[in-house]
This record gives sequence, C-alpha cells and structure tokens, in this order.
Amino acid sequence: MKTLVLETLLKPLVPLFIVFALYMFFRGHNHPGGGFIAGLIAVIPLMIHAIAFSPNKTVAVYKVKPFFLATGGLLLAVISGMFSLIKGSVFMASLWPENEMPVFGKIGTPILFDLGVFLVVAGFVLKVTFLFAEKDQK
Amino acid sequence: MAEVLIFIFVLAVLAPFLQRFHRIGLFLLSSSLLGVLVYFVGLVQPVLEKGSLEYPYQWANELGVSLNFLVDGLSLFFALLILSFGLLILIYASSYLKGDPKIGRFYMYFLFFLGSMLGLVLASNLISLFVFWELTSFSSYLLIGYYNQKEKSRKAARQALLVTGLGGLAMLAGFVLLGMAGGTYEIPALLDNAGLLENHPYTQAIVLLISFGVFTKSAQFPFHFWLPNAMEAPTPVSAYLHSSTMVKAGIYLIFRLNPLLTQSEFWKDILLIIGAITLLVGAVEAFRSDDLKRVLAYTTISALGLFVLMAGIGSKDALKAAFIYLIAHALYKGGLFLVTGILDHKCGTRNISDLAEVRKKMPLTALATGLACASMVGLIPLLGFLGKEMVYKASLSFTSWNWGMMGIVMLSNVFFVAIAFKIFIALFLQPSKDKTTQPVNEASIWMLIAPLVMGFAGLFIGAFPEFSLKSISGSAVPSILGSPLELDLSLWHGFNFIFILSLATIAIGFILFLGRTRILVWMSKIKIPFESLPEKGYQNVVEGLQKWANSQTRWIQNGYLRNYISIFIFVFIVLVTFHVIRSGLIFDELIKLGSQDIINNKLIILFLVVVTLVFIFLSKSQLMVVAAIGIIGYSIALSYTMYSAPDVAITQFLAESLSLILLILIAPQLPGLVNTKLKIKGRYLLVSILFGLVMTWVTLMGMGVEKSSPLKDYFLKNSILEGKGANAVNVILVDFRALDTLGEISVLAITMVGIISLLKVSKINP
Amino acid sequence: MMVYLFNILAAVFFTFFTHEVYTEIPHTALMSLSLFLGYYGVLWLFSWFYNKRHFKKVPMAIGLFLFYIKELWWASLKVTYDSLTPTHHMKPGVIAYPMIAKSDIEITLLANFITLTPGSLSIDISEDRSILYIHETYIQHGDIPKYKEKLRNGFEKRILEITR
Amino acid sequence: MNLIVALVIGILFGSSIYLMLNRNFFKLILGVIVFGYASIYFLFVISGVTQNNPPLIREETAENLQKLADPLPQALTLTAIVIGIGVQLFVIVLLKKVYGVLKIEDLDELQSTDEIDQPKNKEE
Amino acid sequence: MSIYYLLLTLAIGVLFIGVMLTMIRFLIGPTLPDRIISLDLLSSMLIGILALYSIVSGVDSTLEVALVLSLITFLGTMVFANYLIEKMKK
Amino acid sequence: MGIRDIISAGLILIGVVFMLLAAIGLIRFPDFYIRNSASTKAAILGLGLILLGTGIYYNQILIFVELSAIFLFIFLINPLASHIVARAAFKTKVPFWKKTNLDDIKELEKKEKDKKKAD
Amino acid sequence: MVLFNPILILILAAILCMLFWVKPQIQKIITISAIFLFFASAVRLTYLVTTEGIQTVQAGEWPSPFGITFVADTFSALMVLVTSLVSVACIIYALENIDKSRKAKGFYPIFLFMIFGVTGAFLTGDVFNLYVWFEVMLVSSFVLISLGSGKAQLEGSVKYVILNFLASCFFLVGVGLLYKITGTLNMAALSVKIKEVEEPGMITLSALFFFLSFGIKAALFPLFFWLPASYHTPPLAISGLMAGLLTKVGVYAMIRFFTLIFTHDTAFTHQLLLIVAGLTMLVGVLGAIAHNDFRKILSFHIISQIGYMIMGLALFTPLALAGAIFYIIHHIIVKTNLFLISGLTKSINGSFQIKSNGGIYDYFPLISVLFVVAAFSLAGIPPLSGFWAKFILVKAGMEIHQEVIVGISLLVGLLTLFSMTKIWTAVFWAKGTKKLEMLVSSENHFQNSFLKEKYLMIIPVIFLAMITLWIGFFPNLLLDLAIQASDQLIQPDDYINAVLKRN
Ligand code: NA
Ligand code: NA
Repeated sequence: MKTLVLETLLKPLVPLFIVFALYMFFRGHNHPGGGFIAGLIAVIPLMIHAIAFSPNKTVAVYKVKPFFLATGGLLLAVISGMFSLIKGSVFMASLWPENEMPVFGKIGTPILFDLGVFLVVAGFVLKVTFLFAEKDQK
Repeated sequence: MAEVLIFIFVLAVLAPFLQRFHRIGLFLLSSSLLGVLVYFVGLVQPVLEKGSLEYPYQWANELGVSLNFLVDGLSLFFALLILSFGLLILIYASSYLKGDPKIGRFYMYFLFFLGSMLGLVLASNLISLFVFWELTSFSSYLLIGYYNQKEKSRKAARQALLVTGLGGLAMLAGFVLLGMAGGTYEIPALLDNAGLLENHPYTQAIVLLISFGVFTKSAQFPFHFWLPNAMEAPTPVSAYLHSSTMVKAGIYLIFRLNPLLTQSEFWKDILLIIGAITLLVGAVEAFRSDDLKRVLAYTTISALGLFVLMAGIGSKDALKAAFIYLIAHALYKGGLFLVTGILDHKCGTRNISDLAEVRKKMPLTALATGLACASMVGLIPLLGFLGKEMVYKASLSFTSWNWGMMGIVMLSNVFFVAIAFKIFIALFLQPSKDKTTQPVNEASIWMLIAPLVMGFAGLFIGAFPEFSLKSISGSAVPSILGSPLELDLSLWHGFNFIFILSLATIAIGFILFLGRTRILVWMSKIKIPFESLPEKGYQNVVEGLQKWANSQTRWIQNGYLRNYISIFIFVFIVLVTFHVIRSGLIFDELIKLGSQDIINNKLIILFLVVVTLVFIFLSKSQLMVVAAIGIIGYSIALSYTMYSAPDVAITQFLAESLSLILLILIAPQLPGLVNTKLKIKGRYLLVSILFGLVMTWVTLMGMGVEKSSPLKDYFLKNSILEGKGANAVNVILVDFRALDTLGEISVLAITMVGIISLLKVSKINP
Repeated sequence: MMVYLFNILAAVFFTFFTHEVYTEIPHTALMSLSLFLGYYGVLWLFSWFYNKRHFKKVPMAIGLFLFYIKELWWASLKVTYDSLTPTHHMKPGVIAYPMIAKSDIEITLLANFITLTPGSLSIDISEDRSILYIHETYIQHGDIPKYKEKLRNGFEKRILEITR
Repeated sequence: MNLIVALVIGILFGSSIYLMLNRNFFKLILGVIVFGYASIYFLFVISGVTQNNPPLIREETAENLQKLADPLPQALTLTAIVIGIGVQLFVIVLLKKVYGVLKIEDLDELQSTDEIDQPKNKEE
Repeated sequence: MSIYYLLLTLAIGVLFIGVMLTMIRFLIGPTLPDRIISLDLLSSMLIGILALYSIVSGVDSTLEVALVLSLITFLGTMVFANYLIEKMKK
Repeated sequence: MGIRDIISAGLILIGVVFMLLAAIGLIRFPDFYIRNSASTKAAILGLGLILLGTGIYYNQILIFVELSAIFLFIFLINPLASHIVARAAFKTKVPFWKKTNLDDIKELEKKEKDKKKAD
Repeated sequence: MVLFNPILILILAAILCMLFWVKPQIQKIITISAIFLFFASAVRLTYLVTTEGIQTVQAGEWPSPFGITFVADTFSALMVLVTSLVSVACIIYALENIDKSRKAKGFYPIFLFMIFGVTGAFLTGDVFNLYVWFEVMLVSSFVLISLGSGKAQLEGSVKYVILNFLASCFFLVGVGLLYKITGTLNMAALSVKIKEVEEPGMITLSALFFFLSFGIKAALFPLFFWLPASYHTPPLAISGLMAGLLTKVGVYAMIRFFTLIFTHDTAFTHQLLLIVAGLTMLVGVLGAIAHNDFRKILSFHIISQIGYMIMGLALFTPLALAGAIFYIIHHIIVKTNLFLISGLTKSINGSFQIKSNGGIYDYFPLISVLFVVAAFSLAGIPPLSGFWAKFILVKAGMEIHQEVIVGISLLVGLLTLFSMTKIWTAVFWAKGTKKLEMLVSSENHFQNSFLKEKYLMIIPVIFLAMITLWIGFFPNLLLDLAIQASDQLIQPDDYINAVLKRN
C-alpha cells in the first residue's frame, strides 16, 4: 500500500475532499447532504492515509486529533442548543440571524448543530479507523 | 403506646453499647424493662374499668394499615407475661452468657424480640400484627443462630425461619382476604362485624390460611420439627421464646380472632384434629428423649397441641382452661428450661441419664425444679393442678366424642407426669453412678432468681387463684370469647369425678415412670412413622428444591448464545402466530394479496439479495462474505434512492461501507469462517425460516394499512417557513427532532470511548 | 501553481458575474461553459505578459489531455474488439520501463496515465524509483523495445514537458 | 410491489438469524449487520414509500406538498442507521477482543459465566 | 413516454445486464484481486445506473448519491487491497 | 425529442455499450492483469460518456459541476485503485496468463541476481 | 425548562470529562459535582411535579405532537429521583471500587452518559426519542460492562450486547408499525389515536414487538438470559448501577406503553404479561437458589423481582400499578445496595463464592447490619420496604381474584428468603476464612482500619440502607406518590391533556 503514487495523490485529495465535504455540508439544509454525510466524506483520504501508512504518520502529517474533534463537535452541538436559553426559550430552540453571510448563507443555530454532528462523525470515524489500523494491537 | 415500643427498640439498638458498661449497662436495661412492666401494670386498673384502651397511630393509611394499639384484657395479659418473663430471663441470661464477647448482640436481639412480641399482642390492625409477627420470626432467627459458628445452630435457625416464614406468608394472604371480607384490617371492627364469616365465600380460604400461619408458628404437627431443633439456641432463648412467648403467638392469635373464626365449623375441625395429633406426638416424643432440652421442647409442643385442641373445642370452659393452663405452662416450662441451663452450665451436660443426685450441691436448683415438676404433674395446690382440672372438665363437656377427647388428653397427661417424675427423681434424687457428672457448687443467685420466682409464682397463683388471677383473666377471657363471662376460679371443687381422673393420671404416670426402661425398649421397637416424617419431608423439599433449581437453571441458562437467540425468536414466532390465529388477521391480507401485481423492477433487489445471501452461506473467505454483505447493503441503498430518500441512500452507502471497511480491517484478527466440526442443527434452520416468513407477513400486513399522517404535512409545510431549509429531512434532523440527533451523536461518542477502552486497555483487571 | 488556480477561479467568477448582470443570457450549462472557456482563454492570453511559463504550459496540458483522449478511444476500441472475439491472439507482456521521470509528481502522472489507458496497467515502481513495471495487453509483434519507445515519445515526453 | 419488499425483509431477517446461530464469531457479526439492515429497512418501507418525490421542497413542488415523500420516516431511518453503525462497530471490536483474549473459535465455548459453580465443601 | 425515456430505460436495462456479468466474475473469482476489481466495475455501473435513473425519475438529487458512491468506492478498494497485502504478509 | 436529447441519448447509449463490453471482457479475459488493465478502464470511457450525456440532458451548470466532480473523482481515483490492487496482486504472485511475455522482468531479475553475486 | 436541566447537566459534564481525557482527577471532580447537581435538579423536578402536576416542555418549541415532548408525570419524576439517588451512591462507591486503568479509559464520561440516557428515557414523551435514549443508555452500558476487558467480562458482554441489540431492533420495528398505523410518534397522541384506529389486531401486533423488546431489556422470562450471564462480571459500582437501574428502564417503558398506549386489548396483552410475570418470578428465584456466587444469586433475584413489577402492571388496577411502582423504587435501591455490599465482602474475603466467605458477622457487625437491612428487605420481611411492595401487590391481586399469581408471589417471597438466608449463613454467619482469621489476629484493629480505608465504599451502602429503612418505617410518602403516579397512569387524561395542550 505504501506506494509513491498513493502518497503523491493523497496530498491534493485531502483538501479536495474537505472542500467537497463542506460543499455537501452547507447544501445539506436544502439538498441531500448534511453533517453526517459531510463528516464522513471529509475524512476519507485521511482514513486511506492511516490505513496505507500508519495512524501515527497520519497524525504527524495532518496534525489531526480525532478524539478532540469528536468531543468538540458534541460540545458544539449541545451549546448550539443552549443559545436559546439566553433568550429565555427552551433547549434546542433555533435562532436565526437577521443577515445572511456572504458565501455560506444564513448560519442559524441548527447549522451550528449540524456542524457539531459533522465534527463528531469526522472525529469518530477517524479515531476508530486509527484504532483499527494500528498494526500492533495484539 | 408506640412510644413504649420505640423505647424498647431503641434500647435494643443501644444494648451493644450499653453492654460495654457491664453491670451498669445491665442495670439500665433491666430497670428500663421494669419501668415498662410497671407502666403496663398501671394499665390493669383502667382496663378493668373501661374494658379496653385504644391508642391510634397512623401508618400506611392508603392501604388500610394503621399502627393502632389495643390494650384489653387479653393483650394486657400477654404483655405482662412477655415483660415479666422477659425481665426475669434477661437477668438470668446476663449471668448465663457472662464473658461472651457477643453478649451485647444477644441483648439487642432479645430486646428486639421482646419489643416485636409486645407489638404483636398489642397491635389492633391485622397487617401491623403481621409485621410484628414476622419480626418475632426474624429476631428468633438471629437468636437461634446466636452460636453462629456452629453449623447446627445456623441450620436450625434457617429451618425455623423458613417454616414460620412459610406460615406467615399464608397468614398474610389470609389476613388480606379477611380484610377484604370485612372491609377493614382493624381487629375490633372485624370482631364487631357479627356473623361475618358464617356464610362468606372466603371463609374456608381464610381459615385455612390463618390456621396454617398459626400452626407453623406454634409448632403444630406436622410443622413442629423446627422447635426441637431450635434448642440450639442459648437456653435463656429457649426458655423465653420456645416455651413462654413466641410459640404462644399462634395461641394468642387464635384467642384474638376466636369470636370471628369460631363462626366456621371448618376452623374448629382443623384445630381439633391438628391439636390432638400434636398433643400426642409431642408427649410420646418427649417421653422417649433423653436430652433435657429436647424433652422440654417436645412437652412444649404437646402443650401447644393442648391449647389448640382446647380452642378447637371452643366452649367457654375450654377457653378458660386453655388460658389458665397457658399461665401454668409458661411458669413451669420456663422454670424447667432455666434449670436446664443451670445444669448445662454447671455440669456440662443436659442428658438426663448422665446426671444424678444434683440436689446435694444445688439445693436451690432442686427446689426450683421440684416446684416446676410438681406443677407439671398437677399436684395440689400448684397452678398446674388447676389447669389440668379445667382441661379435663372442658374435655368432658365436649359435645360429640367427649370420651375420646378425654382419653387423648389424659394419655398425654400421663406422659407429662412420667416425664416430670423422670426429671425430678432421676436428676435430683437418684444416687450417683460412675459416669455421671457432679456439679461443684450451686449456681449464682442471678441465675436462680428467675426459676425460683417462676416456681413460687406457680405455687402462689395456684393456691390463691381468686386473688391473683380473677382480675386479669376476668378481663382477658371475655376478650377471647367475645362475650362477658363470670369466672369461677377456686382451687378446690370437691371430690368429684374429675379429681379422681387427676389422681388416676398421676398414678398411671408414676407407674409409667417406674417401668420406663422396659417401656422405652418396647416403644423403640414400634416405630412411630409420622414423627420423623415431617422433618424428612422438610429436608426432601429443600434438597429437591435445590436439585430442581440446579437442573432447571442449567437447562434454561445453558450458556449457549445460539439457544438464547433462538428462544427469543421462537417466542416471537409463537406469540405472533397465536395472535394471528386468535384475531383472524391473516385472512384479510391473503385476499388482498391475490389482487396485486407482483412483478416489477424491485425484483432486481430481491435477486441481488438472494444471490448474495446464498453466496454468503457458501463462501469461506471473510473478504468475499463482507463484500457480499456490502452488495446487499448497496442494494438496499439503491432501493432507498428509488423510494425518494436520497439522504438515506447516501447515508446508507457511507455507513455501510464504513462498517464493512472497518470489519475488513479487523478481519485478520478474527477467527475464520471455516469451522468444519460444527454442524448447524436443523431446528435452527427451521426457526430462521419461520422467522423470515413471519416477518414477511408482518411487513405485508403493515404495508396494507392505509394511513395519513398529520406529521408529514406539518414537516413539509414548515420546513422552509420555520426550519429555513428546503431539505425537510435535514431540517427534521437538526431542528424539529434535533434531540434525536443529539442522542445519535452521543452514541457515536460513547462508542468511540468504548472502542478506545476495549482496544487500549490491555491489562486484565480482576 | 497559483496562477492556474487564480485564472480558473477568476473565470468562474466572471461567468457568474455575467449571469447576474445579463439575466437575458440563458442559464444553461452549455452557455455557462462557453462563457467560462471564453474568459479563461482571455485570461490565458493575458498571461503572456506576466507569466510566459504559464502561457506555454496550458496548451501543453491541453495537448496531453487530447492525446490521452485519443489513446483512450483507440485502446477502448481494441479492448472492445477483443472482448467480443476469441482471446487467444492477444499478446500480453510485462515491461520493465526505465523512467526518465524523477520527481514524485512526474512518476505519479506517468503511472496514472498508463493505467488510465485501456490495455495497459502500471503494476509497480521499483525501490530506486527508476523502473516502472507495466502490464500491456497489446504488444505489437511482441516487440517490447518498440513499445517502450512509443511510451517514451508519448506520455512521458508530454508529461515532462509540462512538469519541467 | 409490497410482496417483493416484504420478501426481501423476510429473507434478510431469516438469514440474519441463521447467521447468528452459526456458532461462529464472524458470522455472528454478519448476522448482527444484516439484522440491523432488515429492521432499519423495515422502519423505512413500512411507513409507506413514494417513488421519485424526495422531500426536497422546490418551487415546482411547493404547490403540491402532499405528493412528496414523508420526510419523517426518512429522518428516523437516518438516525437509526447512524446509531446502528455505532453499535455494529462496537460489536465488531468486542468480538475481536473476545477472540484475542479468550482464543476460542467456537461461540459455544463462551459459557463460563453461565455455569453454576459447585462449592468445594458441602454445607447447608 | 417519449422515445428518449424508452432509450434510457433500455440503457438502464443493459447496465443491469452488465451488473449481472460483473457479479458473476465476483462470484467465480478466482483470486481476490479479481473480485476487488469486479466490485470496482460494479460501483462504476451503479454510478451509471444512478445517473440515468435521475433522468428517468426526474429526481436530480440522485446524482448526489452517485457522487458519494464514487468517493466511497475508492475507500473500499483501498481497504480491500490493504487486506490483500496484510494477508500476503501472513 | 430535440437535438440535445438526441446527442445525449447517443452519448449515453455508446457509453452503456462500452460498459457492457467491459463487463463481458471481465468475464472473458484470461487473467487478472488483463481483466484489470482492459476492462475497468473501459468503464472510464463508458461512464464518462454516460455522465456527459446526462449533463447535456440537464444542461444546468450546477448539475454539470456535480457530474464533472464525479468524473474527476473517478479519473483521479480509479487508476490509483487499479494500480494498488495490481501491485498487491503482483506482490502476492497472482499468476499471469500462460501467454504473457515475461522476458523483460526475467531479464531484470537475472541482472539483479548477477549483481548480488558480484557483490 | 426544569425538564432539560438533568440531561443538560449530565451531557455537559460527560463532554467536559472527555475534554480532560488525560486527567482522571479532574474528571472525578467534574463527575461528582455533576452527579450532585443532577440529584438537586431531580429533587426539584420531583417537587414541581408532585405539587404542580404534570410538567411538559417541547424541545425546540416545536408544538406537540410534531416536536419531541419532554414530560414528567409523577412516575417519571420518581424514576429520575431514584436514578439520581443510586447514581450518587454508585459514584462514591466507584471512587474506591473502580481501578485506575478503568478510570483512565473513560469510566467517568461513560458513567455520565449512561445516566444521561436513563434520564432521557424516563422523561421523553416520544416513542422514537425513547429508542434513541435507550440506545444511549445501552451503548454506554455495553462499554461499562466490557470496560477493563476481564475474561468473564468479555464473555458476559457478548451475550449482553447481542441480545440487547436484537431487542433494540425489535423496538425499531415496533416503532415503524406504530407510526404506520397511527401516523404519530408522540405517546400522548398515540394514546388518543389508538382508540380511534380500526385495526386493533395490527396494534396488538405492534404491541408484541414492544413487549419482546422491553421484555429483553427488563429481563423477563424467557428473554432474560443475558442478565445472569453478564451482570456479575464488571466491577461492582458498575454492576450495582446496572442491576438497580437498567432493567428497570425496561420495566418503566413496559409500564408506560401498556398503560398509556396498549390498553385496547388487555384480555390478551395483560393476560400475557401476567403469565410471563409468574414464570419470571419462579424461574428467577430458582436460578438464585441454584447458584453459589454472591453476585449471581443477586443477578437471578433481579429477574425474579422484575416478575413482581410486571405482575403489578398485568393486574392493571390502580393499587396494583402503585404496587409495581413502589416495587421498582424499592428494588432499585435495595438491589444496588446488595451489589455494593457484595463488593465489601469481596474485599474482605477476596471471593464472591459464598462458600469461600465467612466471618463477616463476627468481625464486621456494621456490614452485617447493612446486609440484613437490604437482604431481608428484598425478601419482604416487614416492615422493610420490600414488605410493603409485596403486600400491595398481594392485596391488589387478591382484590381481583388472581389467587394463582398471588400464591406464586408469596411462594417466591419465601424462596427469596431461602436464598437470602443462604448468603447470610455462608457469608456472614459461617466461620471466617483462614485468611481473615489470620488478618484479624495478626493485625491490631484490622477491622477498624479496613472500615477506615474503605469508607468510600461503606458510606453509600449506609446511605442506601437508610433509605430502605426510611421507606419501610414511613411508607406513606412513597406510597402516596406511587398512588398518585398510578392514578395518572390508569387515567391518562391528565397526561394527554398536558402533552397535547388540550383542555
Ligand atoms: Na430548533
Ligand atoms: Na490501463
């Protein structure tokens, strides 16, 4: 698996997949897509990298901390539901800003929540892959 | 009243701490008890005046359970008995168990028992009575097992608890039924309800259940076997629980509910039969035994039989007799037990044949024993005589088969006489032989107080019955009868027929005593089968239960995951099939099926699924099987696509691939598919096929239902307006039902931690 | 590299901008595509003034792509023909091809284009990165050197032209 | 159409149970996965399926929302799939670990925790 | 139904025949790599089917399914290859 | 049926035929390497044509972008995947067809052996 | 908003613990403070519900029946309260009982997640949401039960995981059917809809799926196999919590569904429940009799006692339901406590085999008293809490002339006593093991130093024993609450009105 071709090609694939994942993520509210799907897509090249080389190398090259990615995602999801508490509403009530952001459109709390899902899925998948791909488990 | 009980229980809890101050502690305990006793003595006058005193306390009101207490003649009498005996025996025990490191616990259990017993007799609510009833069983369990390091003690304690516990549970059911019949658990209210049980449909059941409880507690045949075994307890315990108090709880209950239950002929019959058998079995066994404690235990059983018999006769005379004899029995039996304890302490044995001529070194002990035995024999002017007279009178007055009754009672008394002689003469008067042990000195005064007091009390009360008994029993017996009564309590009724019978009893008893060696040899040839049967029965039940439990558990919980799964599925199949047949669901659907076109493009999915499944079953390569599963998953994802669910399809494709890919990654570390020695059983195939069929059918049925959901319209309408998104599915996921999604990602986080912990914790921790 | 990216993004931006301003222009893919290509062409022409290298490389890249399309088409037809006719006349072989390509990107591109062409497949790269093992289904007349020559003047030459 | 879907579901359910009953670690995992498919697929199709009208609200569909598929079962299915992934992965790791620690190939050997331990000295 | 849709339906049918053939290769093997590449081709065909199905059904979001499928195939093939090599090492 | 539909249908049909032939080739070709080198790559052409046809049918820029993305991914990933599987097969010594000309690598192996001997 | 406080506290704490993954000490502080906060919020919730009536809140303000409802009636509030009680006890116990490597590998966050799931399950008013909470709870328990990877643990968890997985799938199938038939997922709306639906047969069919699913989770006969196979394997702070709490979530769901939703065909469903209840009681207690391992005996007793709770449900009278609820509360506390006590005796004698135990009575009177309270309460010795529970059920059963089940329940009570005395005899009364005797004689104040050292394991046991005693002596409060709860269950109009905002 540790071939030159793969190594070379993965370099552009990582940003490509992440961009594409973000595309799927932001479309998700209006088209098929969303946090789970995007989260999984984003980490595919990293998964391949970890499987082909080794998780340690992946961590070294791409500086990812999947465990904290997932934890942070969960935290983001919960917090996005708690914004409404400040306004005196109930947990998970959605808030939408008045104005649209230039590229992404409106970022309401549901979008933040979905981002949380995105991060959890990405972190989860990556962490599990890392664990599975470690060669010296026994 | 509740305060008194709480006081006693608090005392019980404090006892182990008080015990650390030795004499002072004991003094505090006994003076507290004395105080309680004085308090109850102070109630005698009010009770005599008012008939009964009520002390209402709330408890579980919603269930009709109160902590109301009732002090009338009957309960007051028992309370006095419990407290005075309790006090005496506590003092005795302090000496008997001197130096035992666990004596504090003894005090605790003892007081705990005393309080429970007091509660039992005072409670005026059936359920709270039951509560105290069970507490006496439980505290006696702790007391019997006092010598916990001895296996015999432990066994005996458990046996007593289980047997009385069994009866208690039956009794609880009986109480509940009685409460239903009478509409209340309050005993006074029930007793007021005249004729309640005369023709009530529950009567038989109530009688059976309550008598069951009574019989186990009061050691009636065939549940009597626990009592002799319970002699493993320290002797003060035997004296207190197993002669004068706990075993009489059943008798108390009979007395207490007598007005209600005598409405049932069935009740009387049961009491008569069981009482008579118990009376005889106890007497004979007592005669045959050598261990003094065992002898006393069996005579106690016999006496308990007598009380039950008297209650079965149910006449005024009989109840009166039972009541008087109960006092007599408590006094002489308590005394004898305590003497046994003294002998055991001083001589190191309780076997009658191992002891002789104790009188010389222990004159006071001999005196106490003499008084008790005289009462047991029924010599004038002891209370035993009075009791026996009344019993004979009651037997003779029994309506249907009075001579038979008389014979039974007399026979048992003959044995009693013989036993009393045996105890007194053999122990104290006979010259010593070589093997026998001799005591060195007299017992301490603390141990002698109780038996002497009891012995003299028997003498005193017997000599002056009018003075000492009239007031209390004059108020107690009417409570038993449920109607007022004038008591005639004189010692001397003249030289009548009954007196002759009494004399004859003593004479025959003495002859029996003289010829005891020969008679015992003769008796040992004739086996009385039903004596040992109940205990064997108990053992067989316990062992059988154990065996049954073992085999059944081994059979059900057999450790094979495949069995567990298939049973689950099988139960499902059976339930659905049963339901289908019962409700006739199947027929409608079959008709619907006939009118459907079945060929369309979804066939391809069916085809893919079937082909790959066949491949899975045949293939031996992990990778291929996984890939095949993937094909199934992809086919399903494809059908999601066709069924307008692109989000689901994408997710299925991704999720599917993810789990299979990770499975493949880990596959080299799993055992392979080939397991040649294993052959799957046909019944599993059958279960699988049936399950498939049932699920097919369930799906068909479910799809056949017509429905319209308001939820669909709401979500579609509000997706853009409120959720600001055109993809209704995603809006549901992140907004309408975001809580589900929160749970979902929590599951992922948890799984992640779980996988880390499984794969990273390499060290096995016990 | 930045120049390529910038030019493409700029072309995309102009295309969308045009669509926004001139709403009467149909919003079809073909129209957008032509707009994009037009803008890109202009941008490419401009690069003659500031980046000669870019100006030269773009046609080369297009040339490589067209060359690949040609190869793809013919090879596909060959494969198609073979899959319908008896297979025994095929003459496959494994070739150890000594590469001139040196850098990661060169080797990767070469290996990939070979693989992308039907009938040929890059199997392995030797440890010292000098030899590319290729499986070729149609070695004409069994002449391996000729095949190597063809590769040298075909894909490899065009790739190296771009990368160097 | 119902019959085919129902058959697919039935076959999936039946065969997954058969796989699980095979006393084999790997087949147990496969059985779990297939059982998961089957129940999730059931959840999806049972609440009624619509062809070619995904619940994406567009200008052209805004008029006639009734035509669109019910989004709720889809959302439920999605949630169930993701949860299923978590559980499946855990099962896989667990069985791997079990095999790694216990070194047995036959699921029937997993029965020590169900055994009745016999006491050494008999009492009571 | 216009001729165009008829043609597309026909095309989907042809692709399904292709799927069947690919499945046969998958089933008969004989080697693991054979099976892997057959899966690869299978997923290409599925992508094709999905693309055509999006036209036939008028649901353009089907294309997104196809897009994701193309990504995931990659991952699958990689892992299968990895498995192959792991097995070789054994 | 307009001109666009005709073009689209034509491209799609050609693509589908290529796909089918690839599948037939997959069945008929004698060894793994030929199957890999020949058939799966035919899919690129076939799928490319199908996607192009689909794009022409829709004629919407976003869909066109999506289709291009599919093609781009296939184009980038497919050869990579093929290469890796082939390499794995080569390393695991999956046998070549009996008619395969292996002179070149044998020669190379010989050279290496000689080298080693020389060392 | 009161309704969301408990779960928010728990999940935030769990996340914080994960963020401090490498610092178990900080995790400990977070967890303990969160559990106490959780306890406080549970008390507040219970107070509100019992004084002001049923509380509801719509997640995200989406109106019912469209959004997810969180609803607390007396039953739910009580369950949350008792959950908080036992989790306080278990977490304190865990400080001593759980070893470092487990603490470093996620014990704290998973513990919190599990309670998070349990609490959510008690509070949700939505069928599918209940499924999600079940999964949160189950997956956490999967992790907890296998955490540490001991041999027995791994073996047990295979059965636990697989059978519970099947149950979850059945749950899903049931949800699907129910949604198909009624078009709603909101429990209150379901209750209304089901009375209008024309296919009672189909509803019963879906009821069967829920019955089996909850039946597995609640460990009913013949679906309980996973429980005795696994509950005795993890460390006791974990198995104590599971033994007390987790099966009761199944029972809770069973009661909720078969009072609120599936009451259309009681002749079939509740009769089935009654039969199952009787068999569960019997088979469970027989298993307990068969075994000689402290924890296995306790595990089988869980099954047996579940039978009582289901009996209360099956009898389906207000009193019977009150009995079931009373039983659940009592059982959670007592059973947890017994498991915790078994951990104490194990750390004294080094074994769970009752025959390899002994001497506790002689040297550790305090522990003996604590055991007596819990064990004899379990056996129904009055006036401990178990007596009331059993008494209510007996009374309720007698009142509607179900003598057979009453008889079984009484008999099983006796058999429970039988096996509790077996433990008492062997572990407490019997002579101390040689090792123990040696320790006692060689070390001065061995007992005292043991008690001091393990004070974190003893305090929770005392705490739970006090609750047991309190319920026993003053049953009124809990009884009133149980009756209030059962009234709400039998007459679900209040519940429905509160959720659907009807008046
Ligand atoms: Na919201
Ligand atoms: Na090629």
